[in-house]
Amino acid sequence: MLADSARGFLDDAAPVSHLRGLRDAGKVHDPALWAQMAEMGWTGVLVPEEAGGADMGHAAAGILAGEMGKTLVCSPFIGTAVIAATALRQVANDRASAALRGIAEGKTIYALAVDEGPKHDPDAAQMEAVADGNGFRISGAKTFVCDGMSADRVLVLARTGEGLTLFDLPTDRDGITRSAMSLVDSRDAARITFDAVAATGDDVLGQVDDAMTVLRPALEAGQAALAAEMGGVAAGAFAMTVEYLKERKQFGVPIGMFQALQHRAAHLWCETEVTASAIAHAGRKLDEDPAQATLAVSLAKARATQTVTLAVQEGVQMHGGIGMTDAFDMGFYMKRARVAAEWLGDYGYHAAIVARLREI
Amino acid sequence: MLADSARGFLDDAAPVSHLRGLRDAGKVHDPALWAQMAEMGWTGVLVPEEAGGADMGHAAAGILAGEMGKTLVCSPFIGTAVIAATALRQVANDRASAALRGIAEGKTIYALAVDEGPKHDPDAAQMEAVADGNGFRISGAKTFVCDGMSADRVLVLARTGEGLTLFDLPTDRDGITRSAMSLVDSRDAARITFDAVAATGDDVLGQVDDAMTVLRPALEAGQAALAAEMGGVAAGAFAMTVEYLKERKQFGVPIGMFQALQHRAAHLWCETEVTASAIAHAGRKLDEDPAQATLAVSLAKARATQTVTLAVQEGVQMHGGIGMTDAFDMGFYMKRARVAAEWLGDYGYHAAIVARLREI
Amino acid sequence: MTEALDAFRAEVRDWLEANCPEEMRDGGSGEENICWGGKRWQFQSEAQKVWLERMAAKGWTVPTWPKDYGGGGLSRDEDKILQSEMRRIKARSPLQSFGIWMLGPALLHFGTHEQKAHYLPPIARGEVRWCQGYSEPGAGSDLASVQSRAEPRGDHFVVNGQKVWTSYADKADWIFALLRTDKDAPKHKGISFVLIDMSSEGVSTRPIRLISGSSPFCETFFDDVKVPREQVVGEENRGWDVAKYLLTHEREMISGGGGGLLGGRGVGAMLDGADDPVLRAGAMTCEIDALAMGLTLERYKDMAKTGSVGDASAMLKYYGTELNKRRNEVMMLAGGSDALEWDGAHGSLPADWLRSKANSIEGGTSEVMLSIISRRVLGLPA
Amino acid sequence: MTEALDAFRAEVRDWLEANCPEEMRDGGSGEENICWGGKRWQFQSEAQKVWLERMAAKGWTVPTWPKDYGGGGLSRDEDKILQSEMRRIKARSPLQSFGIWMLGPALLHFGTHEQKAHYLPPIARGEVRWCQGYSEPGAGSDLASVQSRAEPRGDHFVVNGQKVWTSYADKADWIFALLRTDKDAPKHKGISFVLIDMSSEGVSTRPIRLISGSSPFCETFFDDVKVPREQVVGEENRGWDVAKYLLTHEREMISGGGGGLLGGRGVGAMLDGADDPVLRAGAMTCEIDALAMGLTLERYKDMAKTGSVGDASAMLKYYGTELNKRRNEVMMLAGGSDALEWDGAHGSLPADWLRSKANSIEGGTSEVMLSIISRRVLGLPA
Repeated sequence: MLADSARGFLDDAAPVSHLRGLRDAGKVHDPALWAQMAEMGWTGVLVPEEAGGADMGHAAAGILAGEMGKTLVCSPFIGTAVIAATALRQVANDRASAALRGIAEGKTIYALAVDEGPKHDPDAAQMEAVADGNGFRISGAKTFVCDGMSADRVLVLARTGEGLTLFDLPTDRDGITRSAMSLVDSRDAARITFDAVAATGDDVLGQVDDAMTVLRPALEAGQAALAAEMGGVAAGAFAMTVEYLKERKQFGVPIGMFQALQHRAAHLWCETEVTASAIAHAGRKLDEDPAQATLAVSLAKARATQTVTLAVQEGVQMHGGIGMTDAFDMGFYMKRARVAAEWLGDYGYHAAIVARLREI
Repeated sequence: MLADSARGFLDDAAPVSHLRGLRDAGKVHDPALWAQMAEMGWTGVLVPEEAGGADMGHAAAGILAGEMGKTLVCSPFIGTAVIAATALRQVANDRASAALRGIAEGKTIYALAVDEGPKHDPDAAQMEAVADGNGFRISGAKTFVCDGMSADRVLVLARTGEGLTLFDLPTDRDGITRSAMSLVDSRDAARITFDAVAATGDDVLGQVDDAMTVLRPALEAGQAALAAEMGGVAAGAFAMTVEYLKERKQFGVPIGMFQALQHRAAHLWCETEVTASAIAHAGRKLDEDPAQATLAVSLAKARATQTVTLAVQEGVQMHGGIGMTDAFDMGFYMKRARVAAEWLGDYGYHAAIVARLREI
Repeated sequence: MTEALDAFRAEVRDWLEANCPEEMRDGGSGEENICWGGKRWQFQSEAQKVWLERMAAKGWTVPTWPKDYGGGGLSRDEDKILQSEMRRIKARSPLQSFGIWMLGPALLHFGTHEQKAHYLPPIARGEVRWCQGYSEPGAGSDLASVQSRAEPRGDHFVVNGQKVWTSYADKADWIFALLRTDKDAPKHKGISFVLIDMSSEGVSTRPIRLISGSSPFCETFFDDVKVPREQVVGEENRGWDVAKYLLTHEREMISGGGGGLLGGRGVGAMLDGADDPVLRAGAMTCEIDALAMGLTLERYKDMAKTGSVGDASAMLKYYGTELNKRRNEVMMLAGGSDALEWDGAHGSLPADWLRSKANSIEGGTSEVMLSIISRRVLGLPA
Repeated sequence: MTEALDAFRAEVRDWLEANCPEEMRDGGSGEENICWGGKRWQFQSEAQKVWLERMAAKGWTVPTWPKDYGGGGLSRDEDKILQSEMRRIKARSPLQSFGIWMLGPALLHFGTHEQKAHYLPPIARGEVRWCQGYSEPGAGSDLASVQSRAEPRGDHFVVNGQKVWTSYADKADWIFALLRTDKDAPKHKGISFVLIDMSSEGVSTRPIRLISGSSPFCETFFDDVKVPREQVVGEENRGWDVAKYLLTHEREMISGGGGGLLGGRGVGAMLDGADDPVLRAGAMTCEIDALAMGLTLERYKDMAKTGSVGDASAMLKYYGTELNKRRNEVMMLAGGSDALEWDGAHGSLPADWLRSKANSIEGGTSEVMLSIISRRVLGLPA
């Protein structure tokens, strides 16, 4: 039901042409769309009711992300409504509560600044926040900060005396400089440099030297939602492809009559079905037993990465030349799939987690 | 030409039914077949002319091994005529010369005892040859010694004071105990235990503490020939499969009319073609520039392993139920492919060598 | 509703506590622990016999079959409770058979009351063991190309022909077979689903050896076998309907065993210390896919509760069996030369590996499954 | 024979030494260094111009074409020597064009003496640039489903229709196109291979943007274009023969660029420190396959010397392009988020990666190649 109503809205408000329009206009964010999402309660999907949210849980967030994936909806949903909201609700104080309210109301866009190198590896963050009086001075650079240009606030992971600390900073704080990354998927990403940025204890989310208590659940929530989005991307690309196989004629018959393509399409469908199970399970597990959800989440992200990659590759190949043209939408699916494959940990990153937990 | 004459002989003397006959009789070696190979000069393919050999080179040895692979010919060709002969000809002394003559004449069967664990890793050999007076006492165990039960002599790698040393011992030396391994491919393999086996300086092949000068070329020659054999196994399985696709009817038409099978068969053929290039190149390189042949050899063994695995898997699947029956030959191909995949280094072992040499 | 189920759970728990012999609580599910039943069945132990008798008396060897036909008359939810309580105490399955999995569902759906009353109770009690006779030499995936004939001669048929891949035919009491009863009709229209007593004159069997070694499969020969005509299930010449119905059952059954995990099977230990990225990546990917497949089986079971998964079950068969083949390849690779030896350090692994290659052939090949998905799930043109 | 070749080698070496400008000895082979020629060509440098003129004067822009038609009249062995001597001093190719690769071979095989004498020398001298007009919107792999018409009207045709995927149509002087000259004949029998001056009235082009960005591809439109009837190559309505002949050429050409290695392209450095077995295994396997593919290209070139590789060339196209796609995937994965940025740390890698997806579509899809292999190499029934 949630899926159907989301689909109804998105087909109208954000079909693929919406992303194309943003790209052609040189934009990476549509405030009007975001406002509508807030109005429907989507931005507050993980915000507690007392902070003005709908608190529908991770399975529901995954359903929304999946529907967004189907038409490549461009919004800061995962970074803000999933990751930041999950991080903030780990912290029981008024500031966090106010921040959650800002998310639910669609007033605050958050971005997550964790990566420093080309591969996701939060535990290896090197950027330093040096103690300075009662506060810190943060210096260094983050990359691949998704939604970083549109963000009002940014969650920043930095190394402190005994460990890692998560800071929640406004993007207009002195010493913060953002530069846009021109990513293949035409969505918002930034490099952010921190030049002796001042932070106080109030800017710390959770405890000093203990970022992961807050960040781990947030990352896992984001990974699960991203997996769901990728499941949607795969489904969208697959649906286009099957449609094309039925319509397109070559050598006098629909190309869907060629058995080699039939079997490849059928195999791809099997992959999407198996991945759908992993995605649904991750959302459920985050709702029911969040402390034990790591395996489920990494399983979903790994499977989704593999499946969406196959789906877009087969999508382009089966469409032939038309699939290669910018005028056709399939390329957008391929590009989003690649970016999503890297974000929050690639296949190998999550495979390693599965292997560790399964003692392989 | 060599290939054709070999084929002519083998189709008559050693079709797959020859291996089946040996297996059903509980045998792993056919002395009569080996004698014929000696007569044709095959056992001396790498033996210098002055020691009674034909000295045809590694490319020729590969051609012979390839033809043997096509009908799964069961013989100690690689261990004796390729590996031992190559090792012995690195050593310029009368004993080695006499040993080479024994190989060329078909009188001596050699086996290589290198592996100690489930994976090929000669550099990690731990079995010790402890200095004892003027000689050594060798104690320990070797496994997966191919042709070990039929062998008259065995090349044994053992750790000595400063490094590894290669010994050339008769299998009836006191303290040597052999037990047959019942391998899936129905061919000869043994576990060999060494219980304080006495060895003298005369038993050392090459220099003490420097096994690899002699062993490395021998291993590479063996790996190239084994790759060639696997190429033959793949070709044999593929030929049977294509034949079956043309003959076998289902749903009223030859199954080779089904496009999904056509494309898989065509893909498999491409793999066999690409692998054939790597195999031929390895033989040529060993003949022309043996000191620089490592990359070529590992490339061939890696490709051959991958290709033959696909060929037998597709072979069984495309044959359907009949391919699963012992009465049909395809299973023998699958079993030999698996054993050959492991022998002298599996895909990963050789891929790592390629990666190192290519700086990946 | 929930209260009634809670009460049922308590009742089941008490009954199992009182009636399941200690020896049957070891979770043993290997081939050697299965009780297949049948006229010639030799019980492994008194406990195995007692366990079967007690369960059969409750109708719990076939919990969801109607009580009239030897079943337990349980609802789906009750059955789920029974299964979970049995798992809780690691109780062995009291009885397994093709009669339960295959013929039972077919008879319940297509049989007459007389047939059900006659054939089902002995299956439930483990007194009669059945085997299936579908495939024929040369037919392969084309199950409808049945050549074995059942010629009507008044009140009986005369059956001639040959079946292949009949599991345990040499141990079974009866066989259900597809036979051509009208040789002039179109391929799918002249087949009947016939029940035959294996002790009839003219029936003989011969075991088939597989590449993995000896196997439960046999060839079964019919040489002028006389079969009463009332032993047809469903309408004469409409046997293909029964066959299709059963194929879906078989598909789900085979896939149920598919997948399987590496983690629990000691591959971790086999891989330990291996820094080969090829092997490690293969094992990781296989484990990921197996975990996801396990979740998919659960999801499909849940879906089946509210309706039929229908042709999508072809996915379970296809993916599960292909995955099982991959898993065996990974294990063989991890085992190295130790795994090349029959009954060596890794026990039955080499035979299991070879046997797994049949998974994607038996019960409908992977190619047939993909074609089913392509046409009936995706709606691609045939 | 060998002596003659040795003498030829010495002669070539001396000539190159004397005539190849220093600036042309940098091995530059990137798109930006190619000399395509044509009426509107702007030489990058005086050296590029001089180099073309000198080589054209020797006939060495097309070394194996007959001297009468502007070629060098070299034997295969002599050509090999010329190429190797050019490689030795890292000489750039003086001229590349579809005229050389495609139209030339077609004219040499199917053209009249007059056509050869008229069209070939300007190609050899780089004075006329050609493009090809095969594909049409909606035709895809089915190249013979040509809809664009050339209607005979006395001594000329009137051409109407649209071509797509015409590389550099906006820069070319002439186009060779497949056009339907008999709309009532069976699909393959009513097509002609026609040469058209792009400056004719009614010819227009429009560039195509790809998912990887701007591209050399265009759409080309014909609107009542008048074309003299003698501009047909081969027989009228037998253009499919010419097209088939050229497809083999194109296949070999495209595959020639396929494969490619990771080792030399800095992936080693990209992977450095990555202990991800999935990435590492993927890179290893890709490199292994690329090395083997390189050896295969050499082997096939050797085979081509003693005869034609014929339809087996479909393998080179299929395997080379699929491999190139894989290689790009590995590099993107190794590059991580740095490789997601257009013109970022890894330069054109993201565009190259996306562009590589077309490799297995253009010049005959992978599926068409596999069908060719299946039928013509393996002899499986069509």
